[in-house]
Amino acid sequence: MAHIHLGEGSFPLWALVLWTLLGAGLVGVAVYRIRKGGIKTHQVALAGIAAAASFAIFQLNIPVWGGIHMNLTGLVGILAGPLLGALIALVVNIFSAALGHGAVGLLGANTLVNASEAIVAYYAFRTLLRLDWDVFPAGASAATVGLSAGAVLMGAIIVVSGVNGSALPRGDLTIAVAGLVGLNLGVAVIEGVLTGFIVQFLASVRPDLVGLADRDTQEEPTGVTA
Amino acid sequence: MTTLSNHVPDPRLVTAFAERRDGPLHRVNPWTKVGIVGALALAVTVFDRLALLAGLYGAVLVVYGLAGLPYRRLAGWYSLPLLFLVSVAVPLAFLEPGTSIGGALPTPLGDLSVTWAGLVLFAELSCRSLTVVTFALTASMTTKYTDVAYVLGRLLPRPIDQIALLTYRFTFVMLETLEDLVKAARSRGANLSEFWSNKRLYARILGMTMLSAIEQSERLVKSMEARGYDGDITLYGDVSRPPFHELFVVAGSYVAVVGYAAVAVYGVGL
Amino acid sequence: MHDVEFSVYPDEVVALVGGNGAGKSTLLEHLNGTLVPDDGDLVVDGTPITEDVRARARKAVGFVFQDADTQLVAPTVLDDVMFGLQNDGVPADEARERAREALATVDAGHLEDRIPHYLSGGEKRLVGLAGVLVLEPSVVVLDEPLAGLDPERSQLVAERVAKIREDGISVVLSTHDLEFAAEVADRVCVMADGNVAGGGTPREVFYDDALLAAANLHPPSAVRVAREAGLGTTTKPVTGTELVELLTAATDTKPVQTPVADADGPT
Amino acid sequence: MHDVEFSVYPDEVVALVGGNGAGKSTLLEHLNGTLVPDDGDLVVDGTPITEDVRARARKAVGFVFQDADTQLVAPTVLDDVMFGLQNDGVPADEARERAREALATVDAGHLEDRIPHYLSGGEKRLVGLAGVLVLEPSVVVLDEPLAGLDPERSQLVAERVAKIREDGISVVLSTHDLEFAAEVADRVCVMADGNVAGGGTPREVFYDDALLAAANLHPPSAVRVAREAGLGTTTKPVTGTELVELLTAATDTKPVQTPVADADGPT
Ligand SMILES: Nc1ncnc2c1ncn2[C@@H]1O[C@H](COP(=O)(O)OP(=O)(O)OP(=O)(O)O)[C@@H](O)[C@H]1O
Ligand SMILES: Nc1ncnc2c1ncn2[C@@H]1O[C@H](COP(=O)(O)OP(=O)(O)OP(=O)(O)O)[C@@H](O)[C@H]1O
Ligand SMILES: [Mg+2]
Ligand SMILES: [Mg+2]
Repeated sequence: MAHIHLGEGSFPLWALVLWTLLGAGLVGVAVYRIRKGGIKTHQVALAGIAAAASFAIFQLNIPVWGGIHMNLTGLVGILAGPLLGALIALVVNIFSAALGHGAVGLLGANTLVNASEAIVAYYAFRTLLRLDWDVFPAGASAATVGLSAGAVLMGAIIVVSGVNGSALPRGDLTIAVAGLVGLNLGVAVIEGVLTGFIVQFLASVRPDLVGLADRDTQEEPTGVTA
Repeated sequence: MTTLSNHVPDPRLVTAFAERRDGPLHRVNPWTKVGIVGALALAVTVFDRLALLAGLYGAVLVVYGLAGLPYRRLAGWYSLPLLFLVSVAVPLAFLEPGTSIGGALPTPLGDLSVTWAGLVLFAELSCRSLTVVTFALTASMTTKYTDVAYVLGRLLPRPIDQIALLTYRFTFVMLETLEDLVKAARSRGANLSEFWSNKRLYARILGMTMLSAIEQSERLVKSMEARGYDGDITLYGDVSRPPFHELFVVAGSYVAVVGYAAVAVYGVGL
Repeated sequence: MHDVEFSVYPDEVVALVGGNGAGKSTLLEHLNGTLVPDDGDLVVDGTPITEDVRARARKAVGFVFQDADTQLVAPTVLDDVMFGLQNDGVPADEARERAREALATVDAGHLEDRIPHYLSGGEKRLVGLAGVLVLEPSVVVLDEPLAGLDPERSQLVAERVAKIREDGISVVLSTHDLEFAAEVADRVCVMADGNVAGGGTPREVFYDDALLAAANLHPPSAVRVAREAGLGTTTKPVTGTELVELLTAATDTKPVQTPVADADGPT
Repeated sequence: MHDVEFSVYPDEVVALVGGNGAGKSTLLEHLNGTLVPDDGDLVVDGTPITEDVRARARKAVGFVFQDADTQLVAPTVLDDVMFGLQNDGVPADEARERAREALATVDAGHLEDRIPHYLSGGEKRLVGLAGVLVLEPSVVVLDEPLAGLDPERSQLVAERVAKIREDGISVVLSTHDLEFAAEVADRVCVMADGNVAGGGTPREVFYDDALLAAANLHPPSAVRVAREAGLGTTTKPVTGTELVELLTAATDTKPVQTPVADADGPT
């Protein structure tokens, strides 16, 4: 069990092209906005090492339902912001594909899914904090919402693309995909709870990382420009 | 190594195969391998017959073995890609229209049965996914660390290349941090085999990993700026252009895939 | 790592010394059962450590890792010291009581409510030590206990090690600091290239040039000074204190210089 | 940190000593311009370091950080050493040439093609040093250059420091190892509580009890031995070598024991 990646060759060629273009578009926007601000060393360093941590964490087996693996994409979004979050999603997917648990042709689609998780989690977290939520519920809910958004987007990508070689009508495919989305939603809740605890832990040790420090003494949080 | 999962290839093990072993695939130019990965991803997308897909998968498996890589490990590493197949293709195997195999399974939704078409679809999707997974692993396990870094540096636009290079460098550091944290907790009697009663401990271990990542990135900034970093880790290492016969193979494979697709799948007349 | 024979007797301090990458940390981690040997047996307290007794080995052996930061996982120092007890199912009140005692043993009672992340390197190490002592292990393993510590804090750790030993707990530690090894250890074990190259009392080891050379080590300075000054062929001093004793003995009949007002030794 | 006055003269080695958290790393980072003082001026080579000349300060000052792992950013050792040159816009061929030379200076030429991750702690530190030397700075700053190194590798670093100084580059380093400071430094600067508590030559500082006590430091063992044995009130040895010279002088007229075959000093 794991946070599921779309598998290689599942979609027809036109879908592969479509998702690659959309993924490239999203990454392109992130890159453009980061370049426009002048690439800051701290952004590059944070994104590089956070992606490494996310990738390393994927190696840990979490003993639920016989073992799940997670990238903590929601957490990465909350910590790194939407722009770097999108780039981290791409980089983690590149390394995942190289090690066989992702897909090469569907890099675009998988990046769209993970980037949406990071982006939605980031904005949900900011919004909830502004509504004066506590750190744990805000982190847990934001990550769950983000990951759920990703799960739904993944389901939508499958339904829109249609499975390669399947004659099944889209309506029936939706039913089949609902199971997958359901599983991912389950993982989203677990990962969300875990993210909540992690955010709580980080807030107790380094409140500045989750944007809780006194704002005058802090630099503009990394990547929070979008 | 026993600390972490055996369902996910450990980058340290993968690198060790690339650095310490020497097989026929180790001597193939990295760009050639990148080219073949692309051709395979395209092939599994456009090929439409089980026999063809199974043949391709079989060929890749043979190459994996010829490269001197261990089949034993592959089974564990397949579990994640198979998860997608099981969660998508199994329901399809039931729903796919066609002649059913054996009896029907009565459910509240109506009778369910696996159809021939569904079974073939499952097999096709498995071959599609595992072909590329296996070859990606073959390529990773036979390409030296520095060559991987160089290829990443060349393929990706700024600043993604910079991020990817740092990720590659620090994945190893972060893995060790995570592993040390797990070991330290276990050595004090933590029972990590149950998640729900240990969720806070998991959160702290993963939180410390993230925190250590962030604090390292803060030190890294200082160290990079101290050496005048201006957004550019250029690699002077060089991966030469593939030799002619390898270029020929790569070009040939693209021609074959595109040709087959054009003629057999999309019915372009000649 | 192959064919390593390594035993620890009750109430002794064993120091593992050796160059970077000699395999000290690897050997220590085997003691803890967090690593299983590929081949060969580990024996702790007379019991071979196999898969099923590994959990027992973990309890009998307390481990303080080289990197103090990866050792501390709880939100406060007190929680962290209680961590192992809670894993054992000790009730909270008793656990808190015992944790406080353990912190007091390492002179870190005042840190109780601090956040581990903000402690200094030396403090982190002391708290890690308390978290292990509280479990009442029969052996305590310390990987590089002095790494990054200033002399004051190193001294504190050396004193704690002596105290732990007095309490009847064996200590196995690895170190690059041979003066420290000479000072605290009953037995020194020299590692080179993943193997135990030799061992014995500090006196035997630190005067064994061939062995030290094989492990890329230099004798501690007291030994160098004693030798180069042509002293210590019979007494063989290994610590600064012993050297001073020898020197005072050597020089007391012939004061070479005016007596020093603030020196402790007789002149 | 307030009111710190700190200057480095050409061709000298300055050692910053002080307990954990005394502010050594913080002061060193100011030298490099990676930290901007809240208040006050930094002067390097006679130029006050303000925001706009910080880039220059970074070039004039080469920095090797306490944490060797974060110093190495490129995929191979050679790429890493070339990293700074390439940021300066030096063409690839020239950069490669100079990087090779710099690696040779620290005796690490054989590591050229290695992956930083697989280097030992000592090797990482040497490569970090090469990456800084290649930029031909006028001052090299080393934060805890001996942290985690075995005696053999520490010796190597000490030799490199001496060599760098001979090449006309000033060195500022922080260390917990006072014997090392005594051995390599021309001047010692004692820090306590974020301030410079005092300084002077090793001989002045290591015999100044009040100053050392204020900084929670103990004098190096050569000093302790010399004093406790009642020697060294006039010569004041600070290193083992000096102590040995003094001892041989003190004991040469009266061999206390049978001569030792392998001792170097005359008996
Ligand atoms: N995870 C690992 N993968 C591969 N090699 C390793 C790993 N851990 C240790 N080694 C190697 O095993 C050898 C022994 O390492 P170990 O950490 O035990 O040395 P050490 O004596 O503790 O050194 P130090 O004094 O630097 O801590 C080294 O050559 C090291 O490179
Ligand atoms: N990022 C930080 N946030 C808050 N306090 C810090 C930070 N970095 C350092 N300090 C504090 O500043 C003081 C000086 O720290 P510094 O790292 O300069 O000490 P040091 O002399 O280098 O110690 P060590 O010998 O342990 O390396 C310490 O009290 C430390 O706790
Ligand atoms: Mg070690
Ligand atoms: Mg410091």
